[in-house]
Amino acid sequence: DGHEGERGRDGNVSIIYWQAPSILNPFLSGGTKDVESASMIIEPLARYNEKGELVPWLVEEIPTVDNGGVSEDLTQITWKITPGIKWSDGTDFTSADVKFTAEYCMDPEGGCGQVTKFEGVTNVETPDATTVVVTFDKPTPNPYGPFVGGESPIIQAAQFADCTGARAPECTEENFNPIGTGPFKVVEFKPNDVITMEANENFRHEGKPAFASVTFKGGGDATAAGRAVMETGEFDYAWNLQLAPDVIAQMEQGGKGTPVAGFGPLVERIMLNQTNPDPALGPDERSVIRPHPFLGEPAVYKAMSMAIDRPLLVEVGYGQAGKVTCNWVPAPEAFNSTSMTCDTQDIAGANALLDEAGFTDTDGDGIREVNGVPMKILYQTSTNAVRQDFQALIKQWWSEIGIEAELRNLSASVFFGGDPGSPDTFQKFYADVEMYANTFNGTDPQSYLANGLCDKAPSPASQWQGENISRFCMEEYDALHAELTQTAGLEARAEIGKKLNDMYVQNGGMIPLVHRGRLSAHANSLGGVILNVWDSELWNVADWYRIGE
Amino acid sequence: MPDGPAPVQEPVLDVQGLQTVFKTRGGEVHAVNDVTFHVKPGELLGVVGESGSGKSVTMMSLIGLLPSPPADVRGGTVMFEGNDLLKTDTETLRKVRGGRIGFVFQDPMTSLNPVFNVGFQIMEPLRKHMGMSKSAARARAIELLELVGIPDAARRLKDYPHQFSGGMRQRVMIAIALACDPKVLIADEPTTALDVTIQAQILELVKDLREKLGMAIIWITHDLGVIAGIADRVMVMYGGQVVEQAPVRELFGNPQHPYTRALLETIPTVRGARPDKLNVIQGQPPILGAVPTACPFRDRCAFRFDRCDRENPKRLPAGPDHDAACFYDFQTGGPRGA
Amino acid sequence: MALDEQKQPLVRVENLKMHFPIFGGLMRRRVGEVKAVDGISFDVFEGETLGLVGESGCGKSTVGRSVLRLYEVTDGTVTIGGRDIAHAPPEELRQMRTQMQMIFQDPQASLNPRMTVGDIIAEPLLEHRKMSSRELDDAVGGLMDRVGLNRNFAKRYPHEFSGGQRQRIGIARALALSPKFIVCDEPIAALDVSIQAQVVNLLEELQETMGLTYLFISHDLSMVRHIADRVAVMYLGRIVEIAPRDDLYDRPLHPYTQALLSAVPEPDPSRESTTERVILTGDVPSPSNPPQGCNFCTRCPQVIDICRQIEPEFQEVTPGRFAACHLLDQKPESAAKAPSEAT
Amino acid sequence: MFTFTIRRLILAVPTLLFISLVIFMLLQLAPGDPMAQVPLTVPPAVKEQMRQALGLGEPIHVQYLKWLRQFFWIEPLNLMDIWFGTTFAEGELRVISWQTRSPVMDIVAQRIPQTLWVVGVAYLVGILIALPIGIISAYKQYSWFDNAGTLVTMIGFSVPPFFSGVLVIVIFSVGLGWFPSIYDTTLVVDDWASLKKQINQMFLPVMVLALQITSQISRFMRASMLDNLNQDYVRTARAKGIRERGVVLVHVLRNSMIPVVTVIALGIPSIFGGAIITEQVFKVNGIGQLLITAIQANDLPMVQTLTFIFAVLIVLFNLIADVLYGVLDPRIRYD
Amino acid sequence: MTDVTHAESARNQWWDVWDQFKTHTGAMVGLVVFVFIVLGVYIGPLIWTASPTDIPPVVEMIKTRDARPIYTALWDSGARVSWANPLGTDNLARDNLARLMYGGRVSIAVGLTAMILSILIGTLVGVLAGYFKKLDRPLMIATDLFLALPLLPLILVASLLFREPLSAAFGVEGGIFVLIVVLIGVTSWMQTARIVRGDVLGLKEREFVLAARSIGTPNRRMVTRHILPNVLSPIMVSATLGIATAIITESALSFLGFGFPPDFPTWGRLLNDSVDRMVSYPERVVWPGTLISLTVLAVNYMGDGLRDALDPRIRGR
Ligand SMILES: Nc1ncnc2c1ncn2[C@@H]1O[C@H](COP(=O)(O)OP(=O)(O)OP(=O)(O)O)[C@@H](O)[C@H]1O
Ligand SMILES: Nc1ncnc2c1ncn2[C@@H]1O[C@H](COP(=O)(O)OP(=O)(O)OP(=O)(O)O)[C@@H](O)[C@H]1O
Ligand SMILES: [Mg+2]
Ligand SMILES: [Mg+2]
Ligand code: NI
Repeated sequence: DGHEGERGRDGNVSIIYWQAPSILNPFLSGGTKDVESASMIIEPLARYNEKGELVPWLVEEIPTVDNGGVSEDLTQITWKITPGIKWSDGTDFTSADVKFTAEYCMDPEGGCGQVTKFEGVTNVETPDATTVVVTFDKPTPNPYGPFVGGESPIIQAAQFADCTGARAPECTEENFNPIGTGPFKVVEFKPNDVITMEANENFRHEGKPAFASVTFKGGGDATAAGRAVMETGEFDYAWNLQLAPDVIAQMEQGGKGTPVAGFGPLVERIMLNQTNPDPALGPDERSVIRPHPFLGEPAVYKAMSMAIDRPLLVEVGYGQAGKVTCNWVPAPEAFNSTSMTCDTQDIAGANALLDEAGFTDTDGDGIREVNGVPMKILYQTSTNAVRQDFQALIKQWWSEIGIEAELRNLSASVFFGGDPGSPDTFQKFYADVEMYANTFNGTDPQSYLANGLCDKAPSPASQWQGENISRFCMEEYDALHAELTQTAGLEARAEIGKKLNDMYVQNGGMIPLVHRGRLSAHANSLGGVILNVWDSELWNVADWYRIGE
Repeated sequence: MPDGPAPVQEPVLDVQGLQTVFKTRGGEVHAVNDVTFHVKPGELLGVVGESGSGKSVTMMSLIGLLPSPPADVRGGTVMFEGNDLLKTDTETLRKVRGGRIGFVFQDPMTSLNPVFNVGFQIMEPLRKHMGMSKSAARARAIELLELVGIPDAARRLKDYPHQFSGGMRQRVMIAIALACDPKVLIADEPTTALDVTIQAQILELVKDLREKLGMAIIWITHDLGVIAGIADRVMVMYGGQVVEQAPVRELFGNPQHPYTRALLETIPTVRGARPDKLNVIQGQPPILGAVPTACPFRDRCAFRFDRCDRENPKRLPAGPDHDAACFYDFQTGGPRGA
Repeated sequence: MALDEQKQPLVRVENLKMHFPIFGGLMRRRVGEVKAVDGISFDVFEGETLGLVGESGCGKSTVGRSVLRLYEVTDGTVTIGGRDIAHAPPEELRQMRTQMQMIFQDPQASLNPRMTVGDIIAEPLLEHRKMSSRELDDAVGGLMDRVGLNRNFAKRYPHEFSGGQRQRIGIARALALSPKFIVCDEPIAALDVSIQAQVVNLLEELQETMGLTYLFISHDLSMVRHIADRVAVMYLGRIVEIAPRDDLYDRPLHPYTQALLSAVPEPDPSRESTTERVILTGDVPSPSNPPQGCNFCTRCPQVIDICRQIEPEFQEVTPGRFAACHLLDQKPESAAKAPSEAT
Repeated sequence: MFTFTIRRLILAVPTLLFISLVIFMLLQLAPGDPMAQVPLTVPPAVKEQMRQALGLGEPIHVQYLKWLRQFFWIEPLNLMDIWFGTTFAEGELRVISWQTRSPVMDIVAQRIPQTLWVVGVAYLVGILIALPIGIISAYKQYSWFDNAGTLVTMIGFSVPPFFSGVLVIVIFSVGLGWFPSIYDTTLVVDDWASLKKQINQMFLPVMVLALQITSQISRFMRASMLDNLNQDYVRTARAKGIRERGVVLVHVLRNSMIPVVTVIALGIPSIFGGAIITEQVFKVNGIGQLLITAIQANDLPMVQTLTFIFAVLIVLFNLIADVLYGVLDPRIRYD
Repeated sequence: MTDVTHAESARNQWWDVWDQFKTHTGAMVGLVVFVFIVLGVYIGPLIWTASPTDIPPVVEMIKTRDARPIYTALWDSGARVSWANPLGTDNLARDNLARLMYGGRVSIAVGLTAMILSILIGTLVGVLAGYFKKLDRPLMIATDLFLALPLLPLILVASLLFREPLSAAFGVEGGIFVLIVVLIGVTSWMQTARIVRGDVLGLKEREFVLAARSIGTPNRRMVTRHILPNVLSPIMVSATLGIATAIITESALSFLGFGFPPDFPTWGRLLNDSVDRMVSYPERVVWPGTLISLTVLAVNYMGDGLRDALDPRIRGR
């Protein structure tokens, strides 16, 4: 792009996220809003670019077996930090900070939200100020979990020294104002409202960032965010505009901004609860004990999937930003399984399947019964016009196969809030089925596929943390996944990955619906935006600049 | 004080053929019909009549106090200081109100503004009409309160109406009406809401003031006793019309309209003979739906003719400065003028 | 005592007190009381009309209501027909209500605007008599005839009637249970002069035909003179004088009575100018804070020192005439004469 | 008057305590054990500390007392610390939001300015528009002005702000580009330019809110004026020869304002309460938005605190309204 | 008595009220509009039988979705309109007219029942407090308390708390209906109670109540015969205002996500859901918005008229 000049030359850039960040320490929150807002301030050692490739960030190069950065037995990775990097307070960025970050997150009392990133890590060592050696407990073909990607940035040891373990949540000042190496630093953080940032004068790249300050506004709804960028031009960047295609098209006519879409592994899916969410069970047993009264039945979940007209969903909800998919992992291409097709709706087939399996409507009310209990399900999702349309459509189709759905929609900030206190989070899953989209950072789905492991199921014991939302549990799956963790070589890994994908979907873990592109919008005057679906969207905010003038 | 033949004097207020109509949902109400009267300087004109006979409406029509709509003053002239009050511009009329003609209303409890102190309310017309300074107005207000017999006037200026008794509020009302030395004072049943002992105080006060200030007074009441005590001349109203008009002694001694007669007969007294049975005016007052084409009193009248049904009697002379709107002549015992 | 021998007292009121509490201060405690009625006694004889006069706020209505126990009296007894009203238990009281009725001042306010005239008159019958609806209709019709209302109007509403007619409705309601005793609380005050006479005549006529006993409350001294047999004069919660009508009007004993009578305007200009008036100064004191000694001492033209200290006793001055004034104690023989000179 | 005020103040204390109890109990009713609502990422030791502070496990009245202590003792002390640099509240556990892990009061303090700017100004504007409308409507009852006023106020009353808000955004922000659609809470007003900007960004939310407020208050004003226009003292004032303007604006207005002023005073707490929907639509992120997000995130300490602050304000302004009533109306000088 | 006189004099008070009401143009227009709307939403679905929630099969859906109202053909000949959907369809091809009618059913039902509940509570409290001295203080303190409780937060909290138990007891929609109605009812009776109490206190001093007491009418009949009919007009006025408030409150709750489930149309939700497409499909906001406003307006004007009609002073004229 060749936009050069001194740091801060382009004044202010304003970003709107319709979910407001409530904390700037991604280790204490799992929310994308918090992770992405923090990614402008604190950075990982390496991250993924828009193509899903790993790129060095605070290091010289990506360690691999070839360049000797990864040990032959796949149990050790050595990061070489670029010398001369400074924290925004002017102190040196050293390997000690990296080590501290690992300790901070791995502290059992700290309640770290990204603890999965550090899975298998036994030891972090710092032979010198620029070298970090991470040792895993077993061969790890994909050792790029810790310190890679927006979810695992490095925090400053000096700042957080007193905030480890139990004291982590108490450090309001630190959590609201972390010192980082990123292009910006916090001026003021108003939780759930707005973050004001200014350029980090100690940023390692000359002449970057182009903007002197950032206004990061949170709250509201996707429509308003899209409108503010594309129609009124008040904001420069709006995140994740999950809006119907006709609404986006209408906004685009405003002429002030452009929507950008990118396809990552993001899949809109329906998760099927493998546990019993009956409220009568009480908060500690609910969605913990297995099995679900009927969702575990192959005939049931297969029929539910067959009843869905995915092309129609794509057309109604996403248009260009969506594709039909039957897979959990639709990207990267190598991992996209082709064993299943689900392009056509088959209500009759679904009905036949259910009849055959003996789930019939015994009392003539149009709803099938299982052991005398009608097949009624609670179908929840976040509040969002497209999702509500999906809900209405799918409810209709399911009713045609004799399954009644009760719809419920929850504010996105609650649903994805990750607050273990709320009964309405997607993790608690106090419903029979729930619909949302999920994705993973990077191009390797290993840890993403780990979301299907038995021991990843959220429960009171795990403090409702864990990504196995549908509480899927299958020995074979666990075994195959273990094999994946041992396997190197892309082809072999892709083979296993596809198998895992098929296993999960075919055994009723989820009903994939739409392979979604991430759709964000930026102002026409904002240059340098490269939509990255594999990492934080704001990954290259240091390169953004103002066009024209 | 009633006295002998009055010297020929120009009336201060001369009302001719006044006509006032209310437009209501149920149709028009002809509250005042062709009312003609006058007052001379220093004279006290008493107005009596039963409730709804149009006394208040007549007086309020004079100075444009009736809300319009629904009221509509249809006709007549009201000559005051060379102007026809019904035709002048609002600014002149406004100056006349409160400045040249004072008004005292029936209910002293509600006629004063509850949220302003009495001083403000007395001083208001003084400052508006006479352009007095604040201190001059204050001095005058104290003087006025003393004039109407409120002790400790200076201190009481700061009091609010609810801190006064009914009698005292009525005195305050009179003080307000007198503030700008009006030529005419119209008092609409100023003592009806008061007790007899208080009424006696007020009547005494008015007699006093009249001697001191020498203005013309129109005094509305339905208590003939009050009229007898203070009026020079009396006008009797019935059904929106003036039915009889005479000097006070003449009226009481020689009433020429059957309604006046009946009224005088019905009222019991505390002194003198006590009849066994009260005389009664049978029937109800008329409904004022249209301009009457017949005598409004005919349904209740003991001296009714055929003619009463056909024609509304005009006021005809019935003695010196005495006229009555009745076809029956009590002196001759036959039709008047026939 | 001539009257006493012929007639029995139907109503006997002894030392009746009605104090309304006043609340105030930081905790809304009872800080005082309005002594609306402060220890009065009188009898009403069968078939007579006792007039009760006085200025506004002196407690006339309160007396009337207390006598019928529409208020819970503070102290004293009220017996009607030998039965104690003031302390009767609720059910007994309900029975006794048939004996005594009330006619109210404001004919508009005393009729429920949402009930038909027929229903209003029928209400006492419904409460106390078991009647079929046909009987009820007839009874209501009869009552309406009796008070001179067209019985065809039974289905109309009060606002469709004139003031005098409304008062007749109130009277019909009071008569429904054929009571012996009726309290008339200023029944004519709200009516026009020409209508007043109609109502008063009706009341008199009913008294004759039905043998009713009235307590007739009014501040119109001339009407009371017309209708009452005996008259009680109240001032600030106390009765200052009770006397047979003619005695009272011709020779008032109490200075207040004298002033009151002289304040009544005379509807005769020839006599008016000759009348010498006693004009009272000042206002009635507040009943929550009555003056020490005689209640009237603050306005009395003939006040003497003792009046300001000692409360005069209410006593029989001449047979059948009661009054409470220190002047009468001092010169009992001339007391009856002195006022007549003032007239 | 003075004793009245004192008495009302004294009476307000038990009322407030009772209200706080009601709020406390209501939130305690929330499903499950309140400690189960504490994020489980909060480590056990901290949880134990919170448990101590809340008195959980103890009888409910002890819990309540502890809450009272936190709210009425520690928080004010903290405020003093901030103002005077003292250290009274050091080491005491403040009321901590479960969502942001920071003291509730700090966040509330952060939100109050923007709430006051927008909702407060809207209230003022609403009143300033409403009063003349009410006065003229009443004075010219059933005139075209009155009818039009009635129509507009009724529409203002009946159109939900989530519709009117978006409508004005579409018209004025998108269509005409006159005003921003998103409120900038970081704007610091320190010179004319920023003031202009502030006014500019306030315009739409203030307009939407003021429409609602105007609707209500002008109705009250009209009714009150109508009541008073028929009073006898108005006739007296006219008979005194006062100009119509004087009659209406001095005599009638003062009397009519008595009930309206109390209505206005009673509405003031709602300013602090924020206007939840309007704040959402324009992203004002004031108290209302704070409350709604707290409720959504089950942030009990935040909800408890906010609700109770509202209750205090409501009781306070009730009291002020009563006292005002007495001040304005000489007939009701309580004593 | 004869039948003739019966006929002549059998003038029911309600006829007078009606006569007076008829003279109030605004109120009459309001009544007509309200009746029209109510009939439309309750009888309408019997005539216009399209389903508000059913989505047609795929092919058809694609064809029929996002249809414009018939009348757009007047100025835009290219508009996709169809007599099968006179008001057009939404983006899932559901019939707008049917959705409006069903939405109206719920909104009006919520408005009416919440209003009735609030009036019942308000009147009961008001009458008891006004009539029985002993109950006055405690009841008024309770009323003040309710006034002092911040309502919207409480409604939100309560709907969070009781949603599930109620859903279990009354079914999903039933449960939420009960919840919303009860919440609105329980939090909006205070004004009525205050007004009624004030009126009752005044009435108690009126002489006709005294007259009834002197007759020996017991308290129960005193209240039903003399007190209640006379506080009817303020109650009626509160009632009409109450419907409006309830409809609006429901829509606000829907907006905040605490109302009915997303597929259950109410006017408030229809309006809210269509705000995104306000520019392309203005009819989808205009219709529900207009209907809410019209209903509220109509009800308010009716309230105005009723107040006049029930006031004997005005009616007497
Ligand atoms: N605003 C009005 N609308 C309709 N009719 C009215 C209005 N004001 C007065 N009237 C009618 O005008 C007539 C005369 O009323 P007015 O007040 O003059 O009587 P009045 O003689 O003063 O009676 P009172 O002795 O009761 O004061 C009455 O029949 C009354 O009904
Ligand atoms: N319920 C009450 N509570 C407190 N004070 C009362 C009550 N009823 C009457 N009073 C007071 O008692 C006194 C006597 O009142 P009452 O109504 O008996 O006077 P009245 O002689 O009938 O007057 P009026 O001629 O005006 O009807 C008055 O000072 C009044 O203020
Ligand atoms: Mg009059
Ligand atoms: Mg009385
Ligand atoms: Ni018959």
